[in-house]
Amino acid sequence: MSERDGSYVDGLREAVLQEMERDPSVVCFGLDVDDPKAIQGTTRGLVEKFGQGRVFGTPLAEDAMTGVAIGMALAGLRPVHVHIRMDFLLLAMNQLVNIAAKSSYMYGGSVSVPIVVRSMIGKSWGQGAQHSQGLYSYFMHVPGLKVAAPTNPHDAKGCMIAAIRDDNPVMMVEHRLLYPHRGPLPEAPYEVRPGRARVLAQGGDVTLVGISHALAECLRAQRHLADVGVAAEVIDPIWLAPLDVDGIAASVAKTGRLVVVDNGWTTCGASAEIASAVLEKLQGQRDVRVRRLGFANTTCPPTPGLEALFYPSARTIAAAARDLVEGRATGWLPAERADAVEIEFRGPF
Amino acid sequence: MSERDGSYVDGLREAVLQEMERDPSVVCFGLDVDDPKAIQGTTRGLVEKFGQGRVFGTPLAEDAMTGVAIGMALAGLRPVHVHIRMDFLLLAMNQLVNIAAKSSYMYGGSVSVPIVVRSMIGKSWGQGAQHSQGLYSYFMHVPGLKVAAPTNPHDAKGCMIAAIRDDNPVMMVEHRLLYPHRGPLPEAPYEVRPGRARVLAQGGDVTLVGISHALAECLRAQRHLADVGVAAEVIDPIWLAPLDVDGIAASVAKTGRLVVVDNGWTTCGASAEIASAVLEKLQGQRDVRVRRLGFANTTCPPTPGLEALFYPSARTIAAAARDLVEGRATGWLPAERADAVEIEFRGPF
Amino acid sequence: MSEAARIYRQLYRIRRVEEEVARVYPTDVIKSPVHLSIGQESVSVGLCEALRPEDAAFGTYRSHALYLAKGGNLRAMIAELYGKATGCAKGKGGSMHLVDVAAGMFGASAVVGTTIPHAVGYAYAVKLRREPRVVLCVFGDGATDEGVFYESLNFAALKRLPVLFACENNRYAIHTHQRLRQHLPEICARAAALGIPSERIEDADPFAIAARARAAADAMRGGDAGPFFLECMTYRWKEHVGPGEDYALGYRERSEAEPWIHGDQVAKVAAQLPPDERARIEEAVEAEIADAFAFAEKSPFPDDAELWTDVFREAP
Amino acid sequence: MSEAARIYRQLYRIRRVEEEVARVYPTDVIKSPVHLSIGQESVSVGLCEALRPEDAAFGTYRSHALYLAKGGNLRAMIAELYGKATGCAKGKGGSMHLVDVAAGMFGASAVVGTTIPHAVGYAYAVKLRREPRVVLCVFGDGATDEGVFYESLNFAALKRLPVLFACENNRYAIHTHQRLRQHLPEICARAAALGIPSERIEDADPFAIAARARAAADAMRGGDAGPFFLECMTYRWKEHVGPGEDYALGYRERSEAEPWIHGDQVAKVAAQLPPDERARIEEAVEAEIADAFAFAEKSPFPDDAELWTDVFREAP
Ligand SMILES: Cc1ncc(C[n+]2csc(CCOP(=O)(O)OP(=O)(O)O)c2C)c(N)n1
Ligand SMILES: Cc1ncc(C[n+]2csc(CCOP(=O)(O)OP(=O)(O)O)c2C)c(N)n1
Ligand SMILES: [Mg+2]
Ligand SMILES: [Mg+2]
Repeated sequence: MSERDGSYVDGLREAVLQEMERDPSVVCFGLDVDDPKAIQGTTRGLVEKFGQGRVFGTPLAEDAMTGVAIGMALAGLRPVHVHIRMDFLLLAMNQLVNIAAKSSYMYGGSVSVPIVVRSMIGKSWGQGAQHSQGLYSYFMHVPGLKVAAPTNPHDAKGCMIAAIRDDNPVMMVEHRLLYPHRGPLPEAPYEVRPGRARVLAQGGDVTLVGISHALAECLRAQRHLADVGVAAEVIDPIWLAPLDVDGIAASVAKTGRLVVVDNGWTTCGASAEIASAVLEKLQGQRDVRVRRLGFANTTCPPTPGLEALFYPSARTIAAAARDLVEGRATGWLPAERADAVEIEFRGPF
Repeated sequence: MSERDGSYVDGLREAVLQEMERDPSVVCFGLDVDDPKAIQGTTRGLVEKFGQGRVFGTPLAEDAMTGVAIGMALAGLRPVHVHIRMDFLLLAMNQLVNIAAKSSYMYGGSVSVPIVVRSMIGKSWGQGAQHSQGLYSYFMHVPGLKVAAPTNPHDAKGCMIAAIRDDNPVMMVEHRLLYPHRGPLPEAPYEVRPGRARVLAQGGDVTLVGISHALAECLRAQRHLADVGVAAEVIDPIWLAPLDVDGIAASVAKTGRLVVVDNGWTTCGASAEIASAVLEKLQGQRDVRVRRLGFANTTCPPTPGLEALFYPSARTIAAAARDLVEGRATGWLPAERADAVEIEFRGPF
Repeated sequence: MSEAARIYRQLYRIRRVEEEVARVYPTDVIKSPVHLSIGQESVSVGLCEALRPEDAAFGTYRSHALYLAKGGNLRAMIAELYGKATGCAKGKGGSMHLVDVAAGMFGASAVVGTTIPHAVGYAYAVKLRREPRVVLCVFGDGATDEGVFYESLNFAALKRLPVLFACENNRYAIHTHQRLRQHLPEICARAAALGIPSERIEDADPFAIAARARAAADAMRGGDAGPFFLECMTYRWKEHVGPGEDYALGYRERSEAEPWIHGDQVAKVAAQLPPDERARIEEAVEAEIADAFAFAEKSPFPDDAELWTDVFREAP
Repeated sequence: MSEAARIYRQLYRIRRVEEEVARVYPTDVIKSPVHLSIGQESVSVGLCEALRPEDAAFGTYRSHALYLAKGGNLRAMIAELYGKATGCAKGKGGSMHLVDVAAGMFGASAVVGTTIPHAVGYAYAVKLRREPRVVLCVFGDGATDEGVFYESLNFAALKRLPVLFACENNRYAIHTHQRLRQHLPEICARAAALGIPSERIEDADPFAIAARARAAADAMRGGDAGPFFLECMTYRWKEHVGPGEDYALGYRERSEAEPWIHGDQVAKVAAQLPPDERARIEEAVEAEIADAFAFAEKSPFPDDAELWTDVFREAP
């Protein structure tokens, strides 16, 4: 039986569609979910199928609408709340951190808040200061929230289904540049639950952990590294909270070298957590060398040259990994290769 | 000349008072700054001295009032915006992260946003889920914000003056339990600027870094450790952003062991950052053992027994440090000692 | 029971529970902040008189009155204040986070304004499922400063949701008077501008509140009438947080309180009842309260392991 | 210059600048999102006609018109869109973050509603220093859904601040009509309920807008008159973001646009001028625009080192 192919967009859409068919308590809303662009197609067809009661656009009110989602959940619904930019979640932090994350605990287990919050990270085409942030470390920081950052169509669908079925608040981190990516996409519903990172390429010299879209860069970096005889193991954590520290540590126990590539800032970021958790775990067992890569420690500039410098790329990741392996600044930077360039995103948005 | 003594509250109040005298562009506002309790006395007397134009209470509107502070700063004022709980800053994240942190950069250096945001962390007396959080790692994460967490009256005053004079947004992290602490407090204005951590006790066996009120626990832990022959070096980072990684690393280069004790959660927290930054810096030079301590990875419970377990204490810090030094689980937990107990906080609040 | 008897029982019970809380507080058996409703009881009582058991209510950190009026378990409330394992939140919530799902008493939050959208979301679910229920959303005048208040009302109005918004206006947010926070102190006009019919009740009369609330609730049950907004003027007799009085602080005069104390609704309703009926009610309530405090007193504190439970709802 | 000539010059200049932006956009010289004001120019032009150079203005990601009307530098704007080092934000802001401090054009932000409190804070400073200046605060109808809008207006009303709030109501937030976001589409009533006098202008006539704005601004200058709220109805001709049209998307009909296109204020004001005066204005503007695009074209991109500057304002 040949596997079906589909895009990341297809995975997200199908997950919500199938869960809404299965479970009448699932509802989906957010700014523009029902507009002609349907969140880049990820909510296409839902309103036609399930009606305006279960699928609806909202006023601009990130704070209250997050609270509305929580109230729905308290009443037994399973809301999927969609945001076109993760940056806008900064308006919803009070509801997410002070309420959603804490309700189960502070009400002594008598309630649960099964909400799913989808949000997109933008990159390239001059998204600029306020349309480019990967702020998921904020959600990892707080006990009571789960965080998924799937990197391929299969996991987009599986994580979304797992998120909807989870009895706890789950943040779905979706990188806009992954949306057109295609890959195997099984038709029948399935869950990709938290707990297990995935090894995507095996190698004994260095472990590359790539978060969200940074994983795609790590996979390209792995090919650059192979060209110079460095064997990189590439790991996709898939879920950031709970995080599979053991899985990552097992790889690092083998390679002794860890490069964490994040799609956000490094200071107090996911890369700081992964690096320190792995080092705490392996200390006394294995001498480990580590490198964190992420956004430049600046605001994201829209002008193309600076924007390119702002992000780690396959080439800068490969260079950093090789330096770590050789234990010195080699000065090497791989040449561009035609088969390792991201499909360019072209505007207006 | 004998040094003057004063409390942490005195330090905060005097700093704002002296700066307001010196510079007519300094204003101070926030919920309840002008009420009879005057933010535990830290804003006492300001409105009488400087009038209601420069000192005023506000409506409950954390989001807008943060934006108002930014607008004032754009017009040349230097606002000090006060919050009685850091937890409420979750309502102000959009203005802090999307605007205050980014304005200088995204307007190409043509503006600056010299605001100071004061907020308090609560602890004990059943403050519970939403009145206990130390969320400063959120501010450390984002380029463009500075973060101070002074732990004694001298630094409370000096950091506050430095913050007000700084041309950038500065977050002042103030732990409620530190407010009654007394110590040397020079009368003439002075600045405690970012850049230099302070070594408070010297020792060669282990480095204890304590953040905010956790520093007080580390100082007590150091005495417990001395009782069993373990010499701890205790470091106060004072400023969390920018962070003096070199200063901390210099100590760890000597001791080879680092315990970071935070007043917040560890996942993606300040302790993750300090641990990984120090390890990155010392790798290849020195084998380092590390331990992070912070809030239990749960929501803060108000019931006294669980609340006590939620926080690291002098005794649990000492135990963890000794285990790290001995490289094994010793099972040791020091006995309570009368000279190493925090002054108890009694309610209502 | 007559309406007056029912209302009196509620008023007296809440007043006496809080007086007991205030009485024991200095002994430190309650080691967490308490925000008393003494003086404000008639608002929650009047509102809940209009509700059915299956209706839901959302409140604030000052929700002892609402919790009890809505039918929350008294033993579990006192045990919660004492931080005991038998508390309504197992000691993990405290006075500011009272909950009793069986009684329809949801979320009370310490962050001002935060439960307003919860009530709206709950009402969305109720309407989607065409249930003939309503949701009561109680908050203070301070909450009407916050942006989330407007966003929530706007959405409730847009979707014609069955929410009874009730602002308990005691004129103060901590020590700051409404006039220092709002240029026009017309909260009803704010609701009206968003498309929500509104009305103010000046004297905290529980019968008037009940009547207005019942009419509004019954009109919106199961239909498209949409939300209603009630502003109930009232007065807090005690300090903002804690068991004492605070007239000495200087932010308000005792003379401002006096009309409210003279017009005390507990006493007023008491006077409407025959003395023997009143005595029977009071006796039963006193026994219940004594039992609840004794229950809390002798209940165990949570085990240490409880620190780690309930962070996540585990899969069944 | 007559008022008509002044207004026409502004209208024509903004229209033509944006048409040029739309024309070059498909060549990818501008590699970032652009939100055009074509069709809405008269609102910013009318408002700014009421301002003095020393007054301040705050806008949104859709602020090409406001920036130019307020006197922002054209060369620096086009260079900014091109991502050049000579841009008004050195290429670090882009079209959504136009700034020209010398012209009093502050903060334009990509997050809806966020600059509203900045205008209020700026006005607080102006009032504290007793300066005879006013602050213009421009935002869309979508922003009036957001909580920060209410919080900001409440504070401006409370402190009687010299802010002229101006809602550019084009009826849409991206593709969502106001009626799908607000039960009552009476934005002026919302401002009025907070204590801010308000007025709606239906036809985007720049002379009417200027007259009303000038009266309001002059009344509040240096005094205690407090804020004023203007709702200016208008219409966006192009897609929400980008250079094209979007009637084919299906969320609106071209027929809805037609009255606005027929009543185009640029053409209307043009018709009021003698042909030779009009020609002189147009010629001068065309030369200026050609110069600005040439300037942007030949300006250098920022050096790599610029990535790291301006994160913090360094001490002098
Ligand atoms: C968002 C937020 N800001 C500030 C506070 C601090 N605070 C606690 S209670 C309170 C007063 C609220 O007043 P109101 O809503 O009128 O309720 P009342 O206490 O009068 O019942 C304030 C400002 C808070 N808890 N949450
Ligand atoms: C807080 C926030 N939520 C959502 C968005 C996405 N968004 C960008 S523009 C826009 C529409 C805003 O409409 P309006 O305020 O009427 O301005 P207009 O585009 O019509 O000029 C939305 C929803 C955003 N930028 N910020
Ligand atoms: Mg009140
Ligand atoms: Mg609009």
